[in-house]
Amino acid sequence: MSKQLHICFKTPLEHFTLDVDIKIPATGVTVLFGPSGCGKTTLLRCIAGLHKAENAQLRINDDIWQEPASYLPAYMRKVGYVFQEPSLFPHLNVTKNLLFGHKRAQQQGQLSLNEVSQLLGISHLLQRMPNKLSGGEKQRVAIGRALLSNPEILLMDEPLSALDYSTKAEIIPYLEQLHERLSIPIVYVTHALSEVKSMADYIVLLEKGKVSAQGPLKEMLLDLTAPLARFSNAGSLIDAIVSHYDKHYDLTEFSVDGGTVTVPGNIGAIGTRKRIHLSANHISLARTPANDSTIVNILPVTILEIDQASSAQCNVRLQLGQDSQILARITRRSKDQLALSVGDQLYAQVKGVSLVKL
Amino acid sequence: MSKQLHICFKTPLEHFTLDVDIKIPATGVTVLFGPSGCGKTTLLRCIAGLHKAENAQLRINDDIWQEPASYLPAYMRKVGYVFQEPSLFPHLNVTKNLLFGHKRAQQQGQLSLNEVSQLLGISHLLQRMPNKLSGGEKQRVAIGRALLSNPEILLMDEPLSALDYSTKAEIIPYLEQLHERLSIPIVYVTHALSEVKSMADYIVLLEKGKVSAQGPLKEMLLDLTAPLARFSNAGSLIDAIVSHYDKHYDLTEFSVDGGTVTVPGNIGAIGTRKRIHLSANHISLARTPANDSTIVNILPVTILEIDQASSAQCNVRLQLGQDSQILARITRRSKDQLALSVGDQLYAQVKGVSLVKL
Amino acid sequence: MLDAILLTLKLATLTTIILLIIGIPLAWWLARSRGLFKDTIATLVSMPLVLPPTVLGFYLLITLGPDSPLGNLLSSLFGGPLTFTFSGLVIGSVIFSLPFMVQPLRNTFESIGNRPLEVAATLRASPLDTFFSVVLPLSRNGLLTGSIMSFVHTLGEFGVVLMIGGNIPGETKVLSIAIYDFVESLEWAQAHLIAGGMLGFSFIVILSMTLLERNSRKVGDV
Amino acid sequence: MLDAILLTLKLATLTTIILLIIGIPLAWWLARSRGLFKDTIATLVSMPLVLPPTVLGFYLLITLGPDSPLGNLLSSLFGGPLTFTFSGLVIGSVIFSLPFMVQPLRNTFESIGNRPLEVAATLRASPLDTFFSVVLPLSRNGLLTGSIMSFVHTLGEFGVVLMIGGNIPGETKVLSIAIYDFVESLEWAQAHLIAGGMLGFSFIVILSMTLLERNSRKVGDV
Amino acid sequence: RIAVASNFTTAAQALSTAFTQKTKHSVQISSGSTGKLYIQIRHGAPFDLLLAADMDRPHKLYTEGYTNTEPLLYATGQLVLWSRTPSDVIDGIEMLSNGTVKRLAIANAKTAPYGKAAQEVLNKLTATHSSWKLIRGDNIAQTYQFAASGNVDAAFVARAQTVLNKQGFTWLVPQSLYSPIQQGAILLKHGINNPAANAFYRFLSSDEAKSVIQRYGYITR
Ligand SMILES: Nc1ncnc2c1ncn2[C@@H]1O[C@H](COP(=O)(O)OP(=O)(O)OP(=O)(O)O)[C@@H](O)[C@H]1O
Ligand SMILES: Nc1ncnc2c1ncn2[C@@H]1O[C@H](COP(=O)(O)OP(=O)(O)OP(=O)(O)O)[C@@H](O)[C@H]1O
Ligand SMILES: [Mg+2]
Ligand SMILES: [Mg+2]
Repeated sequence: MSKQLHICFKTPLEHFTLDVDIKIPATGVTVLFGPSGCGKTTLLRCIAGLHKAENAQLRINDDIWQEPASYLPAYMRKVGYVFQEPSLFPHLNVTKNLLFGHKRAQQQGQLSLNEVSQLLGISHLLQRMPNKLSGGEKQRVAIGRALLSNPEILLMDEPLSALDYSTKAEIIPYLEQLHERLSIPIVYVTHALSEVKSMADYIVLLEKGKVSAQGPLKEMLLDLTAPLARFSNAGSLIDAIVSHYDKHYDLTEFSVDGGTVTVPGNIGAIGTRKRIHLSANHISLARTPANDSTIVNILPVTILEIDQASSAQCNVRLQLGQDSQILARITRRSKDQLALSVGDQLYAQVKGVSLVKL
Repeated sequence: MSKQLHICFKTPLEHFTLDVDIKIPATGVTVLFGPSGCGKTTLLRCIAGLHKAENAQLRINDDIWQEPASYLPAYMRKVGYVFQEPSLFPHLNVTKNLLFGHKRAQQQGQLSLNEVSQLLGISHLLQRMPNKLSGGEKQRVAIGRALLSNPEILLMDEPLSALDYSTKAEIIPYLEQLHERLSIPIVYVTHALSEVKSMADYIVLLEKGKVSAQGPLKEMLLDLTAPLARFSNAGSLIDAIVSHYDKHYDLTEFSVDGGTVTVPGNIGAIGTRKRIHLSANHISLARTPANDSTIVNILPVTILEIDQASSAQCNVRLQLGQDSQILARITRRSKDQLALSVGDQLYAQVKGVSLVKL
Repeated sequence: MLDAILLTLKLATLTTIILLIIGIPLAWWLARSRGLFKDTIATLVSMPLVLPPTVLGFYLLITLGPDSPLGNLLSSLFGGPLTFTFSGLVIGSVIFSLPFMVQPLRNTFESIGNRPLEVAATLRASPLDTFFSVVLPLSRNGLLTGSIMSFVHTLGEFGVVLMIGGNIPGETKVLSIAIYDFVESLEWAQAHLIAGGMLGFSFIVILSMTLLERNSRKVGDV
Repeated sequence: MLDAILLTLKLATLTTIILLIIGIPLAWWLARSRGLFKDTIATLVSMPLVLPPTVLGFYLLITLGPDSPLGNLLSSLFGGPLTFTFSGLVIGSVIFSLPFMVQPLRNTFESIGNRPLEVAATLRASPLDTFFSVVLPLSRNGLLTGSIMSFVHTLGEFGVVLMIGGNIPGETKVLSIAIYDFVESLEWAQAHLIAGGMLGFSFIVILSMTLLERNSRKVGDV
Repeated sequence: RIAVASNFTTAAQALSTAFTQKTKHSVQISSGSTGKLYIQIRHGAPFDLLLAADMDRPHKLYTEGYTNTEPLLYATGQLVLWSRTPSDVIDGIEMLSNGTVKRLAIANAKTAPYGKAAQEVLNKLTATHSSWKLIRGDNIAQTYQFAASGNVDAAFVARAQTVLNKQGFTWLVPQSLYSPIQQGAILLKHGINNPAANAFYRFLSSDEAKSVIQRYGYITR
């Protein structure tokens, strides 16, 4: 009971009512996902205490932040909030913006100005005023400011949408580690599936103010009836342990439940645990393993379930090894041509492998 | 000479100088691409006349908008500008915001309020004030407002970054069509590679204020030394014509140079011309075509060039049919195992097919 | 008495209108330009406040009088001297209340920032168009404050008015002078009456203007 | 004369400081709250402008004088009547100049909007902390305008001052009264001198305050 | 502390200089319109002595108990018609009727004694009064300013204001045309125990004081 966030808010919006009552894990990243205007920002504002919902219950671990009868004002809630629009203080330069919350934190956090600004690539901007920054630079400063305020929970409203690919690629792993190092929960709003799959531990899908689905990412991905599996870039996660590094070809071999998967680059020492995302679109199924192709990863699987995702395509849930499951998306025609049915033993040829957080 | 935009600006920024001198086609979408803070927004502002660069030359087709000696003020330049931050007029409701530029356009454009607001999914918001809109809603109104001002050139600064996947998926094709229907050029800033490949005709890569590479998307994608091919989601484009629609399986067959490609869904009437993006990561090469697998698209190809993209991976440029080229990314080990070399005839097994604009 | 009331209202209204006409462009210029020159002008605008009204009136009397070239010029333009006429009163009030109109307007204009102007320019609104369709609507606050302060200040002003007006019933004898006269001549009951009336009237006018403005405005924070 | 100069500066400075202390919280409250009550108070704040200064002074005299309960109360608090003392002058000036401080401040406060306050709250700044570290720095414009207008207005004010101060050299005879006296007693050369001095001095003070503020401010549009 | 009606300020200063030389008592002069001074005294102004511009208000103060002594008539003002531009005309009545005066200033008849007197003069002259426009100054000083700055052609002012200024045209209005402008002084309760105030009060009736007062254009008894 204690290591949980209980988030319950009911508040009328313009066209519908935000009505959320969820319990999410108090560790890891919870991604809030949903169409534009569905109430994500409003929910974050409720949690931060910026929007006062009448009917509310908010518990962060054992602390009660809000109940119908009591209300902890925003400034006493230890949140780090990254707003959707860059919201730097125009009268303070970058350093002072960054330190604004830092100075006011009761205990000093584990992060230093130096570390954060280096990571976010804003060290050369420290003396600038906000009106001399580009959009992405502002957003990075805002992220740094929230991190430095030593929060107990991090609320991030599309923090990376203004950032370019490589900056994102640098910041995401850092954010991933962050919640481990600081062991604080992160509630993260994003539209980018790439951010979902690389960061999320837990997913909450919001639609018109209501929670339409929620659960751990791994389960949500495999639930063929849940909305995630219908997305064009559906996929699945499997646990993996580094088993070998081929120095010559710079390839790391992972042992996964039921086989091995090879990934470019030197990922980590042998024995390192990782999580791998397999994109459903990029898995093909074959009755025999191809051996004259460049497909590196071929895994023996068994069909568990076939679900028609659209009139043209099927999602196929596959058993991998003992305890793992993966998702493949194939055309209905291929299914018929290969006469696939539940229980068939096949080879999954995997092209779309990406490493994600543990 | 006439159907070209000549964009030449030199203006000092905080840490470097924006120094751009490019000629881009006067039709189609030019994507400005580059890391945060490299000067993209500043360049758009120069084009719109919001930032006065001293050393400048700006010709839109035959019109001279700016020269060292003459300067057309911003309000006389027929641009539609979508700002990076939502910038609605706070004192006007959505309808009046949308019509602000519409009313002031000398000639009425071909777009109507109704059409635009329906497409952008903001019809239910028309009477609202901007402060009652979510981030994504604001941005959609801003896009609509720019479209309705009947511009001769559309400047869009990360217009879609605040939007969710499905809204994006609706708006992108519309934007794609738009420049055809209105036959106006679009200069588009984005960090999202998915937007690049689905929208761009021409790409300009900016780095610290300088153009590091530029060219038509198709060529840029295939140029193994150019930065685009190094991105993790590099790919290539081929032209395709709808040749058959399989009603039973809801699959559309395209004939492409050197083979056929099948895509889910009913794409268009037979004979419709489309462009297809093949993701390099999701193409595997095989010496023999697999026939017991769910891989639908298999194309005969010849190796033209092999370039080592990283210590683990190679980019392989392939000849397809008579005149087309595609890109595949494989591990170096696979290359060695299959002993691939230039001139080899292979089968490209394609999983990652996506339709993009013509 | 009715004379004086009407005259006062006419003076205050006219002064406010003229101040809007002069003050808006002046404040806009002050808000948008930079440099020592503009700071100098900005400072000059507050100067009418420094001198006691009677003294200001005295100098106006000299400036508008027959001894000064300006006075002569205006005199020939208006077909007669301006001192001791309603027109003269208006000029004095306008000068005296100028800072009350310009300062709030300027602050509001400055707080609008560049972005709305840039947006308007990209939507083909000329600077003038932008000013009327964007800047002024976004400046309701400052316009209201400036108008109320100018109006009220003109109501209550009497030093200048007394000096260059000459207390001519029906032409330059406004309420503030009337009430002053009553106080000085110890007719306090009358004074209380007018004072109460002025206060009540202004209170109602200002409050209803404020409420009207609030109602018609649906703009919140951006 | 030096007496009068020092007295005037003391009065204007003290009035401005007191007005800042009273005006800032009042303006903040007016800017942040809603409803009829606040609109009523907002309107009341402009009321001191409606009455001619002498008349306002007259009522202050009555209110603070020995005939009124308030006057008696204050009299016992301050150990003597407030009328015809410097303290009385300060009270009068504060009341009279209140609108000049409150109105610009309120406008500036309103133009800040909610967002900076929300951001500050999420960064653990208490409302008070936010007020000092965010709101006030963002309101420099309004603070400057309010202070300049109050200061200058107090310099130039004389109706109220004359009435409740009683023109006592060294205690309540400020420059504005001195110059008024000179004008009235036909010593115009003297009057010109003081008027010129006051104008010059205020001009320099205001201009340098403005320049200082501009320089220390690097904030542009957000 | 002496409260002095504005029109008498200059004379009062001369008086106080003389007084100080004689008695070594120092004098503080606060000037204001008689009406204002009256209000202030009623509301506790710390004045010891009032030199008013009329007899009414000193009398009022006396009947209202702000003083124990009857008002002392210390000076009688003289009304003059003054114009900045010298004129060939000697007689003011003629000047007023021959059309050269288009704007005529008088002090406020309601609050200023000289205004009241001027009004009386004008009333008596109704027969001849013609085309001028009447401008009212708030007090006698303002009225003089109107004329001195050339904004009016002529003004009824105090003789005290013109004695120091020999320029222009001055016509001493015959006493018969207006009731005397008697200025009263009273020793206020506040000053009863102040020796300096008492001394000054007595000094007012001395010949020395009278000659000073006369020098400033007043008649003394
Ligand atoms: N007003 C300004 N004055 C001076 N320098 C500025 C100003 N605005 C931005 N800069 C600097 O100029 C550079 C380019 O800014 P610009 O806004 O064009 O970047 P951008 O490419 O749009 O970045 P982003 O993707 O983060 O929006 C940045 O280094 C920025 O810090
Ligand atoms: N201040 C407000 N008052 C009333 N309704 C509002 C307000 N702000 C937003 N809304 C409405 O509430 C709904 C939810 O808004 P919210 O900002 O939470 O959406 P969101 O999920 O964050 O969307 P986006 O992805 O576009 O940012 C929207 O329909 C919006 O129009
Ligand atoms: Mg949002
Ligand atoms: Mg930018």
